Parts: sequence; structure tokens; C-alpha cells
Amino acid sequence: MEITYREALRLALIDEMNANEDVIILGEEVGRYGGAYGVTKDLIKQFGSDRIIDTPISEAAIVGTAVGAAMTGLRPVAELMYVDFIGMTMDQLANQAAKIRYMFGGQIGVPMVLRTQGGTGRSAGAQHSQSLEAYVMHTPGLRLAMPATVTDAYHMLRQAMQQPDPVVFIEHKGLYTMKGELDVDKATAPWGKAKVVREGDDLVIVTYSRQLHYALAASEELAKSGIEATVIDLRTLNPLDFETILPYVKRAGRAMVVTESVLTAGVAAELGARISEECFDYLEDPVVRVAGEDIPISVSPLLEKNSVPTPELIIETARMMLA
Amino acid sequence: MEITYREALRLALIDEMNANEDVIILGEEVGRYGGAYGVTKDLIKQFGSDRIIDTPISEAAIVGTAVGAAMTGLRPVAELMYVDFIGMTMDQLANQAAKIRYMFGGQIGVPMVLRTQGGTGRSAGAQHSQSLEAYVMHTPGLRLAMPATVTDAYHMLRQAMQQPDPVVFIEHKGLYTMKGELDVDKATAPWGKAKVVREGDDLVIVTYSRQLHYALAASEELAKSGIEATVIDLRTLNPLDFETILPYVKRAGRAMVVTESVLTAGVAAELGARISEECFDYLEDPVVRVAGEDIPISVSPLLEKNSVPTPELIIETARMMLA
Amino acid sequence: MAIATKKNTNSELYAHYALMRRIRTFEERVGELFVLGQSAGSMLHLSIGEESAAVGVCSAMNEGDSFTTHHRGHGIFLARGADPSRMMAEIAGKETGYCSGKGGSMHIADMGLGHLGANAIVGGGIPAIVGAGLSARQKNSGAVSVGFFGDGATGQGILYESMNMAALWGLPVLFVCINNQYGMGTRIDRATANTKLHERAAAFGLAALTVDGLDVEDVVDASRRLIEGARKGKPAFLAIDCYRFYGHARKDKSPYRDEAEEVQGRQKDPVLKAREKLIATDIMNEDSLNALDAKIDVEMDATVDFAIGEKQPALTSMFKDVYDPSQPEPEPVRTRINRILARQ
Amino acid sequence: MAIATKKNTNSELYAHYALMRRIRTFEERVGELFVLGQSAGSMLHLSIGEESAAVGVCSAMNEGDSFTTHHRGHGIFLARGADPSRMMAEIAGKETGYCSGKGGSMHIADMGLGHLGANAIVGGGIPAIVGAGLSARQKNSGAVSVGFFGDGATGQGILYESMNMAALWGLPVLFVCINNQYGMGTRIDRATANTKLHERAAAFGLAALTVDGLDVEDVVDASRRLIEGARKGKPAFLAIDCYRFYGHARKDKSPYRDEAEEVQGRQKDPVLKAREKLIATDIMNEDSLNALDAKIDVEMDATVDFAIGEKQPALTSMFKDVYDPSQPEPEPVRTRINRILARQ
Ligand SMILES: Cc1ncc(C[n+]2csc(CCOP(=O)(O)OP(=O)(O)O)c2C)c(N)n1
Ligand SMILES: Cc1ncc(C[n+]2csc(CCOP(=O)(O)OP(=O)(O)O)c2C)c(N)n1
Ligand SMILES: [Mg+2]
Ligand SMILES: [Mg+2]
Repeated sequence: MEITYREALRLALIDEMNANEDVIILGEEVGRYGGAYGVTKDLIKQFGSDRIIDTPISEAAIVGTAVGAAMTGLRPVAELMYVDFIGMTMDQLANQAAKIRYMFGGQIGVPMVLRTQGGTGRSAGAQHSQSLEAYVMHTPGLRLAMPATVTDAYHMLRQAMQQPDPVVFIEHKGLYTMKGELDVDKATAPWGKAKVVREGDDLVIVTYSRQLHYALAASEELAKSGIEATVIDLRTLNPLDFETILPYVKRAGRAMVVTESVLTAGVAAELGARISEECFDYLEDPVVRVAGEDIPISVSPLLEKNSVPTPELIIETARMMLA
Repeated sequence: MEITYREALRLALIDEMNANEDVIILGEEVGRYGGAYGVTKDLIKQFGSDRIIDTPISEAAIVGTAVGAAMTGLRPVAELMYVDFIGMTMDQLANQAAKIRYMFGGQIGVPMVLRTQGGTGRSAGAQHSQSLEAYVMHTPGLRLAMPATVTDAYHMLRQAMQQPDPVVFIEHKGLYTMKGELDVDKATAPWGKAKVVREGDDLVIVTYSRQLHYALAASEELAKSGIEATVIDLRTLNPLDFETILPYVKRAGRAMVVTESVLTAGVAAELGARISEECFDYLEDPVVRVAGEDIPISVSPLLEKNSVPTPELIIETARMMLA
Repeated sequence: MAIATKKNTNSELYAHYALMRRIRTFEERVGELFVLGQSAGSMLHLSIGEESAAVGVCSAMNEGDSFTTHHRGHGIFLARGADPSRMMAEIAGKETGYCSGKGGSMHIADMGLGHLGANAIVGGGIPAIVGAGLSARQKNSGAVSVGFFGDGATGQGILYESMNMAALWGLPVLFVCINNQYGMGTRIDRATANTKLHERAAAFGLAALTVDGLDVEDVVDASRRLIEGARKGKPAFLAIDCYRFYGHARKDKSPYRDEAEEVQGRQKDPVLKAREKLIATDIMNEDSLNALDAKIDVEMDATVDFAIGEKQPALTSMFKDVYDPSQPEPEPVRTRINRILARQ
Repeated sequence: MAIATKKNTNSELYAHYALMRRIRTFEERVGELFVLGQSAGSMLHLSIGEESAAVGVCSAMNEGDSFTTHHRGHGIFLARGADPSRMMAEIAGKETGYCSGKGGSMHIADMGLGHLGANAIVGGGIPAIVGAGLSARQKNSGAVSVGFFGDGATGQGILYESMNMAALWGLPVLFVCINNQYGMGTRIDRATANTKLHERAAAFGLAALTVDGLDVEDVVDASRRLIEGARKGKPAFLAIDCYRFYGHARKDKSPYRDEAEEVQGRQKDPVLKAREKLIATDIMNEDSLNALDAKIDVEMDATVDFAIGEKQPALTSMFKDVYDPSQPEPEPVRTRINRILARQ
């Protein structure tokens, strides 16, 4: 069926809540309001206010509450309205959720999901437009999922809700209204596996989330001038599936990583370093990092748009690589 | 004069407080107690409780208070007892301190220092032993200084206290009792510049903080078997001085980056990616990342010690690179 | 305001009315800017219904006092003397806006007027006033710093950390909670078990009051008393009861509250109340108030035209102001890629 | 406790005394472990002087109830039934410790006993009990969850966020503030302007009390009342006044407080008080209590020997438990380097 990314997420929550009565959802405006981006719309009508829990504006305690609930038998899905608010939760997330299993010698896990959304596109300014996945990726113990497609939105969210470890699940605010095909019975790929979305011998573009679509658009454009790119959607950044990537990069000899995450010490750094290490003898060119600028995001739509990679920048870069 | 790293830091605070009456210090136990690691010992006697301010255990508000004080004419040095507590302050640090100048169109800066300490070495467990500089390095707007030596402890702290932008200043808990020479009149290098501490043609080791000493010890050992390493102390991670590094790496053709920061998407990723990009045609080997393991730190001294690079691992790695 | 030819334009209430009316009209124009598709985004939070909080507290502040606001801060900034045209330009993301188009509605600031910044993080601007309080004490400036925030911010721990510090150190600060009954779709009684918010502040040792925001003069009185105390080192908390007349942000139609409640809520209209009082006490008459309103309409219409006419910021400004101008700007990704691929 | 041949060993107070004495002796042995250089580090926080808090609250809990503690939590865990040998082994960082030597004194936990974990982050363990409260409600288990923390944690915003949620949702939780008057070197009156800590909880709508920790029976009474209420959906807060007899951690000699205060503070000794009461009320006599104490000495001596004798965890265990056992372990840095340099 064709539905939106938003609807696919909503459906995943509904299906998993029906499948597992331990699932609860908690967060700001997830109930009556239906979620700031509408993902939990009307769920409170279906599941009641014991399972769909509107919270005060207390991000730290929301995550901490989810941790305690997960340790005592529930399967909480906490919602952080914007990933930009993760700063308030970082202690609960990185010092508690991520480390409890380890610190306590493996006695117990924290099977929770922290659903949130990030990225640019709404002129929402410096505190509502960030791509902060690198903080999470840099924290051992946290899984990190960032679906780019409708079908992944559904399947990856359900899979996240079945993981034994805490998963941070970051949606992209620019994708909610995107339509796509959903087969509820068949996932694109197993949890933790990257997906080769397009094949081409000239270069490999490794990306995820909204930038997948920019990369695909750029690739179509590039194909017109005879440049054929492989495009790989990482889907999860932890686990990070390099096995899928390597043969393609080794064959093409050229790789570009594309992410909205700020360049320095971010996702692009890890991908760049890793490809450089693992494909050292195969690379014709340095791995190119097409990443978010090392700046905050402006409210001005013009500046905002150019603060993260655009399809034009991807095209331009690929042309330079193959010039 | 020969003094300890701790004493050098203390002296820097004293000298800068004497030089600039707008400097205040605030944090938990900075006054009567003299700082958890003794850096602010007796400062309250000298400067009084209006300038050396003991706070409640409120990390978020400590940083937020420093932000407000910095915006209104003071030069606050806030202390975070352990960098592990940065999670509670990340909103104030990353969404406020780091972005205020930008969001407000350059009207005002936030000239504050957040002094803290990190690293392993005290069996302090998963929540008191981390190296979290990557969170800061990944946040545009924040400067990041990590002194490795006694003389840098003094000069870099004074320089940090004169910066127009917020500086996170991370000491290493394993260095406080280290002794070294301090020339109060002469800094090792200007703010933001890396320092070549040792020269050798076989490989370049890029590092900072305590790992500088491990790298130097390893280099001395390696020299015995004829391997000569250049060792570069980055000193600050933002600004990140690559100009100093590049000619050495290009000459040696081999680079190792050494950090306690967890491998994935951390400091080693940025350094590895950047060297790979910028020295692409000169590298004989992949840039090797000798970094913190992708795990939490255990209280067990055995596990703790092996969770971050050891001199032995550096030696072993260098030997493999040059085998 | 020369237009009010009749009656006593020196009256304080008249001045408050005029300011409240300007705020309301400005906010209406913000709504229009959005409808025209000329605002930068839709995250515009109008303070209609809350004018007495802005004007009441701000009129009790002195020059040199500072403040921070939450995301619904247009009215407060206007009440402290902001130029509405530069505000509107900022809201449109334009170069000549208060923050050069980088900040927008939720990140507006002006150091000249003591505005230490609006904040898009609920509670995010609160601890800064504690810092400003420390500065005032250290520099003996006599300044008070006021933190404005919504009832929703009472969910944020940093409020309590900040109040505790302010009380402990006896700082010249005032915490102002504009209780418009809602945090987005959540009514205050669904966000806390005890809606007497000032009791929390009292428990931390602050002077604490709740005042009804219907009558701006009540807000002025309470603010004056508390600010006077704060200036002497007794930090304070003031909750101002009001009602959020419209949706949370521009796109929200408040489907989560029923109309009867809204109709009732909008009866707590401080602008109307002041108007009626001015007439009832014979300070002004209907005609002169209408004339004033018309003048304000003209003033505020002009802000929209101004904002629309201004330029977008230059693309290169993107790399400015991350750090102090004395420092090098971050290298653009494009420049970096060119350099690396050119092997330079 | 067969040794107490005389008098009434069925007395509740006697049981409380025995438990408090075991805690105190255990803590003394922890100090010795450190002096012997056998502890994992020096971040050992002894609960001497706070035994009535641990025993008083825990004895009012039921099986199936859960709890979290702060960094000074040995006594609480013992009061809930912990095996002191496995505790001591954990404090020594050994493989057979409660957390396989990974956690240590500040990160001890046992799911079997409902111990959701000690925490080295001041305030860090508090919100977890709100989550446990949600579970109890959702699963209708009848369980209460108790969060133990120090007076210092009242500086942390997350406490207020958590109390607000608990009160709003009517959860079966109890917040216990062990007020030993100090957070490290900071006396409570230097950390807050209002030291009546329970007033804050009341302002959020919780049932809130302060009790003097001198007499364990008072703590028991207060705890029973509040826990009973909590179980019915009225969350509560209990502050227990006591005194931190020794330094903050093992190396701290408390130079920041004067001796007169310490001498005075240590008079609030719940162990001694219970002992005196047992004798005065003729439940036990001096001799039988001495015999009990001696037996406890033997028990606790053995924990030190046990801990010293145990093995360090295996080096390879380092990569275990980051994720669920069903998942691959993180690749060690050394393995990775080998692989990359070998071009594999
Ligand atoms: C930390 C944080 N959490 C959540 C949000 C999303 N959000 C924006 S405004 C708002 C409601 C705030 O309510 P209140 O403080 O009462 O202010 P009001 O909008 O009523 O003026 C929420 C939840 C945010 N911006 N920041
Ligand atoms: C978030 C955080 N801030 C600071 C510290 C350092 N620290 C450890 S214990 C402590 C004092 C805690 O006092 P209190 O809560 O009263 O507990 P007590 O030690 O008296 O039992 C401090 C400041 C910490 N561990 N965590
Ligand atoms: Mg509100
Ligand atoms: Mg204490």
C-alpha cells in the first residue's frame, strides 16, 4: 500500500502495541495532541491514557522514566519532540540507559526506544533543526536507527521496539509527508543491515535518512552525463554495517559520504575514517565528506538550506571526483 | 620552576584573577573544599566568596549561570567536577553557550571557560572515567583545550580565560600530580597551535592530553629498535591545527592517532578522516586509530587500564606499521 | 501619542493600554506575515492574551535591567522598547532584523535593550538571569534581571536549580511565569498535580506570588513590589494567570480544547479590560482610543511592508558569527572538497 | 541469631539493631579493604551514621518492591537482603561481585532483590523509580518503588521533574532523601536557602515529611505510613535527618567542618540509640548484644577475606555486556588495527 512516512511510523506503533501489551508510549504531546508531527495521532483513543502517556515538559525525566520502566518489564517508547533537546537527556541516555547493562555486569538490559526527529527544512532555527546523531553514535551501548523510506519507517520502528538494548530512533522532519510503498509483511533488510539502493561502478555514495533521497536524485542527474553511482542507505548507524559497503567501494575506488550531521567529529568523520582504513589499497581519491557545515542552523531559509548538503553539492562533488 | 600540573592550573587561575577582576569561578566544591582535585585550593581565602562561588549540585544551572554572567560582563570559569557530568549541561552548553553569538547575529559572545577533567586511572567506574571531548568537538561554537603538560596547563588556561568564545577546558585526572617545568613568561606555542614534541622520520603520532606521555614513552622505546616517531601534541581540538601536522605526515607517510576518546565517531575519527583526506597521496599505510574501546569503563583496574590505549599498544601498533 | 487629544494621556494606564494594544496589533501582523508566506517558517508563537504580563512586568523594570524570554516573547521585547520593524524583519528572516535573519522569532535579542535573548528551548533562558544577577552583584550595578517563561517551563528541572541558586545567593532576579494555562496541547492541570505554581518558589525561599493578569495595574503593582525586593537581594517569583487566546503556534488550531473553554478564556482580555477602565474612569473616551488604535494599525502595517521589502541575508553570512570576528571562519564544506580533490 | 540467648530476640527493634549493626560493621570493613589497598579505587562512600534510614525504610518495604540508591548505598542494599560477601567482592572489583567487577561500590545492583542500581551521578537514579512506578501500575503488581538519594541531590532538577510526574500520575513511589547535612564539603544550609526539604515535595503535591533519624522506630513508622499511601497511589517524600559521621569518600578527612560540630553530629547515632533502647526497655542486655556484635564482626571479617581471595575479571570480559549476549561484541581496537594493517 502507498502511505506516508508519518503514517508508516504510526502504523508500526499500533501494530507493535497490539502485538505486545508491554509497550507504552510516553512523551510531550503524544496523547491528546497526537504528537508534534502527528505520528501518534489518535493512539490515545485506541490504547487509552495508561499506555499513551502525555508528560510534562521534562525531557530528562522522560528518558529516566523510560529507563526505569524498561528495567521493570515494560517496553517504553519515549518521544523526544526534537532531537535538539537531547542535551537535556544526555545524562540519562549516555550514563544510564547506555551503561546499565554493562555496569551491572549484564544482569539486565534497557529495552527502550527513544523516538525523535531532526534535520533542517522548517526554518525552525538553531535549536530545532539539528542533526545530532553523532552524539548517539559516539556512545557505546546505544543503538541508532535513521530510516529514510516509508517501508523502513515501519519495519525499522517495529524492529527497534523488539531490540534488547536501547535504541535511539531518529526520523527526519522533512520526510513525514513523503509517500511510498509499504509491504507490512516484508522488511527491506534485517535490522542492522545497510541496503544498496542503486548500483553503479563509478563511485559509491554512503548515506542515510533524508540525504538518501538527495543522493538518489543527484545520481539520476549524474547518470545523464554518464556517471553511475552506487547509493547505499546505512539505515542504522549502530549497528554499523560495513560488510555491505566494502565490496562496492573496493570496486568503484571512489567513495563519498553524505550526511546532515556537522562535519567535524561527526558521522562523516567515522565513515570517512573507516572507509579510508578498510579500503586503503583500493581508493583512487580521498573519501569525500559531504556533511553539514560546522555552523549552527539559521532561521533564514536561504542559509538553512545551504547549511546541509544539497543535491547540487552532491552532483558537483561527484563531477569533480570523476573529472 | 618545577611544579605540578595541578599547581600550574591553580597558578593560572590566580594570575588571571589578579589580572582581570571580572573573573569569577563557580562550581561544586570550588571554594571551601578547594576543588575535588585541589585545583582551586585556598582560592576562596585569597579572593573571597564573591569571586569563588560554591554552588549546589546543579550542573545545568552552573553552566547556564556562567552563560548569563559571561553575557553581562563577567568572565566566569565554571567547573564541572567530572566531564562525565557534561550530559546534564549539554543543552546549556550546546544550545546556549555555543550558539548565542550566532543566533543573535553576532551581537554578543559568551566568553566563559568550562573547566573539567576526564580520563581513566582511578577505578572510578563508568560514570567517572570517560573521555567525552568528542561531544564538544562536534559542537560548532565551542572551543576545546586539553593540556598535556605543566606549562600548557598554565598558559593554555590563561589563554582560555582570554578567549572571546566559550572554551571547554579538559584536564586529565591522571596528570594532576605530574611535575614539570613552568616558565610563566613564555608559552609553548600560541593558542590554537599544535606542538611538535619529538621528531622522527618513520611515522607521526598525533595525540593530546595524557596520551602524549604514553606516546612519548612509546617513542623512546621504539627508538631503541630504530623506529623514530614524530609526536605531535594537538593542545587544542578546536581550533584544530592541521597546518603543523601535514608536512610531517607527508614526509613520514605513516600516521597514528592516539586518544582515550572512544573510537567510533570520536576524535580519532576526525583525525583519521582528515589526515586521510589531506595526505592522500603521501600515505604508505592507512592512518591507524589507537583509541578508547567502544565500551564503558569498568571499575576493575585491570579492565579499566585496557579500555584505553596503553604505551604497549602504541609500541605494538608502530612495530606493525613499520614491519 | 499626540493623537489622543482628549483626556489624560499622561495617565499610566493609558500608556499601558497603548503598549498592550501595540503588542496585540503587532502579533496580529505576525500572523498576517505568515499567511502571506513571508515569515521564516511557521514557528511563530503569538502572545495575544498575555499583554498585561509583558507590559505589567516591563513597566516595573528600570533602564539597565536585563531579561530573557521564552519562545513567546514578542510582547515582552516590545514592552521593553523594541523597534517593531526590526522585529518583523527578523521574524521574516531578513538581513536587517535584530539578529540578521539568523535567529528569527524564537531567537531574538538586543543587547542595547538588555534583551539577553529569547529561547526555543523551554526553560533554556532561565539560568542566564542568575548569571546576570551575579554580574549585577559583582559590579554593583543595581540592575535586576528578569526571566520570562511559560507554565510549561515549570516541568523543567533547570527552573528549580536556578531558583535555588538565586535564593541561596540573594540575587537581584525575578522569575516570571506567564501561566497561559497551556503548554502546547497540555493544560496545566494535566502537567502537574499542584497548579499553585508559586508555592514551589516559596519552598525554595523566594518571595512568591500569583497575580491575575486581567488587570494590568495588578500586574504592575505585584511586579513593582517584587522587583523592589529583588533589587535589595530578595529574589522573587511571579506567576501571572492569563489565557492563550489562539493556537500554540501558527498552524495549531487547538483542537484539544473546547470552544466553551476558549470563549470563557478569552474573556480574560487585558487589553479590553484596560480600555474599559480608561473609559469608565473617564481618563479617555472611545473616540480617542479608536484614534489611537488606528494609529497603531498604521504603525504595525508598516512593519510588515518593511519586513517584506528587506533582503535575505547574504549567503556568505552563514559562516560569520560562529566565533568572534577576530577568529577565522569555519571552512565551508564546498571549499574543503575542492581543496582536497585538487590535492592542495 | 541464636546467640542472643537472653531476652526477646523476636523484637522488631532487635532485628533492626542487628541489621544496623551489620551495616555499620560492613562499612568499617569497606574502610579496611581500602586501607589494605584491596578496594577498586578510593571512591567509597560509607553510610555510617545513616543506618536508620536504610533499615527504617527498607523494613517497611515488601518483597517485590524495587529501589534505586545513590553512591552511598551499601547500607540500603544490605538492609534489602544483600549478600555482604558478594558486595565486598564487587567493591574490590572482583569477578564474583554482584556486577562482575564492572560496577564497583557506586554501581552495584541486583535484580533479584529489586535493586535497580546504585548511581554515581547525583540524582541519576531518581527518575527510574517513576518508571518502575509506571510498570507497577501497568502490571497491577502492587509494588512500590523507592528512590534513595542524599540532600545534595536536591540541587538536581531531575528530582523535581520526577516528583512532579509521580504526583501527576499518582504512582506508587517514595522519594527518600537521606539528609546527612553534607554534599561533599557543602553543608545543606550552604546549598539552599530553605533547608526544610520536604516543603518542596509538598509543593508538587506529594505527601511529605521530615523525620529524625536518631530513632529507627520513628523512621519505620514514617516509612510505613508513606509507603502505605504510595501503594494506594499517593506518592510520597521522606527526608531523614542524620549526620555523615566520616569524610565524603575514603580519602576525605572533612577539613571543612569543625570538630565540635562533628562530635555533636555523631551523637545522632541510630545504632547506639537502638542499643540503649533495647537495654532500657529490657528487651536485651549488654552481654547478649556484645555477643551479637562479635558474631557480626566475624561475619564481616569473612567478607574481606572473601573479596581479597577472589579473582579479577577476565580481560576478555571487557567486551561483554555492552549489548545483549545475542549481539556481536564490539571489535577490540587491537584486533581492528591488526586487521587493517594486515589489509584483511
Ligand atoms: C526543551 C523543550 N521541550 C519541548 C519543546 C517544544 N515546545 C515548544 S513550546 C512548548 C510548550 C511550552 O509551554 P509554555 O512554557 O507554557 O509556554 P507557552 O507556549 O504556553 O507560552 C513545547 C512543549 C521545546 N521547545 N523545548
Ligand atoms: C551529577 C554529579 N555531580 C557531582 C558529583 C560529585 N559528587 C559525588 S557525591 C557528591 C555529594 C552528594 O551529596 P549528597 O547527595 O548529600 O550525598 P552524600 O554524599 O551526602 O551521601 C558530589 C558533589 C556527582 N557524582 N554527580
Ligand atoms: Mg503556557
Ligand atoms: Mg548528603
